[in-house]
Amino acid sequence: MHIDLTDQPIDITVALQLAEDDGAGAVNSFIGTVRNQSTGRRVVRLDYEAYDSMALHQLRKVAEQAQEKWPMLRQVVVIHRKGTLHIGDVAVIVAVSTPHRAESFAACQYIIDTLKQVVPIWKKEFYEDGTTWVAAHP
Amino acid sequence: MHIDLTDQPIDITVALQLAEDDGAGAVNSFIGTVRNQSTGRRVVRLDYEAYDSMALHQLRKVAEQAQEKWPMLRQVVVIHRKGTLHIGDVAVIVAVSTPHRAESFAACQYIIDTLKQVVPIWKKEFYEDGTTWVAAHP
Amino acid sequence: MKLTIALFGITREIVGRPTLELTTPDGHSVQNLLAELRQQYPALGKLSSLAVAVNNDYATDDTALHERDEIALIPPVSGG
Amino acid sequence: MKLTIALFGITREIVGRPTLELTTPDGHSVQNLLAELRQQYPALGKLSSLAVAVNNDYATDDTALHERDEIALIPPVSGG
Repeated sequence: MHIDLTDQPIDITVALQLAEDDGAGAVNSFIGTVRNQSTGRRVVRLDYEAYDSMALHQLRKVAEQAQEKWPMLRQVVVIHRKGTLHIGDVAVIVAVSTPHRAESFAACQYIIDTLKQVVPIWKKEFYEDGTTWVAAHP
Repeated sequence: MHIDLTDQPIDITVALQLAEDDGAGAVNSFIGTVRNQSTGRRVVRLDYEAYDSMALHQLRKVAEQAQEKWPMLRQVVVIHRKGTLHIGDVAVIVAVSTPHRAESFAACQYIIDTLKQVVPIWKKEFYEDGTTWVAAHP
Repeated sequence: MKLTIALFGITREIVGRPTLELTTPDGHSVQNLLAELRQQYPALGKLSSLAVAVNNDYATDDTALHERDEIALIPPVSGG
Repeated sequence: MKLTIALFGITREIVGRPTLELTTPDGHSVQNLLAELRQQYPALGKLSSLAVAVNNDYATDDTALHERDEIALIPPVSGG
């Protein structure tokens, strides 16, 4: 299991190498990048703020839950960026390897979906005409 | 859309770059690699044989079907290797980008699942003590 | 007892600083704490959700707080 | 008419060469072709499946074959 929270650019190639396993024929990965627009507004940049110790603890818990749900999981890699990001920058990568492909999709999706619900990381979007803490208000 | 069938090693980094799109926040990718065992037998190497013109035509059709089913799909990348492969080598990569993540998982899974059913590519496994054309016999 | 509450994201902006110190009775619950903070900072009550973390895990309403706990307010997360 | 049938994978090994030439009546169907080939090469009948491709698409049993068609036998695929 390789879990990281970093203020440096995420190296996708390295992340995927960490997910490889000679006993696993299937690697599924999800990469979240910064889009140029959000709910119709043009995004200039993003700031990601994290509660570091809790974020790492929760990321590890999510990865462990996935390993319990899919015992055939071989490698689990989750790397989340923090700090200032621009359009096209990688915010998060999740990569998992399994012997068979259906489980690689299910486990990867479970991890990113759960991450987005429980990991204490906050995204502030900067538009040409203002800012928003994403999801903060109903 | 970027579709390829190649006897050269697949460059995952390049494939993922082709899938990136400033309007798409989600990139899902599936990488199929050669496992060290198959149905309990130790695999030494694999030969992939393709009916090139039909394989390319069918790969394009599968990608087009995915774009019809998920009109929000931005980029679709499918690269399949042929020739002799060894343990850990990448046999196939499918990568898709979408504005929202659920569709990236669904479209990528649809493409790899359909590819495995319709694209005329055949895998011969070489073990220490014999060979098999995978799936040829009931 | 004295509690130190770490603030992140929009809660840090609402309160105007990264930590908040409160003096409360021993064994004060998460529910009590949230009620007090919402009274003191009404903007906290307008968030989509507001959780409390104790020692890096989500606490429930009836979790009792202690002086040495690492306590944080968790506004709606938006990672990924 | 003369048909040239491309062979791949296990069908190439069963027949022992990469293409097969057959003389058949005009408008011969895929079903007729498969029946003939299975009679000539019984090992083809033992495969999990055996499809025919005409001009790079899967044909159905009643597809009529023509001399200029690009025809191929498609044993069970195993790509990916």
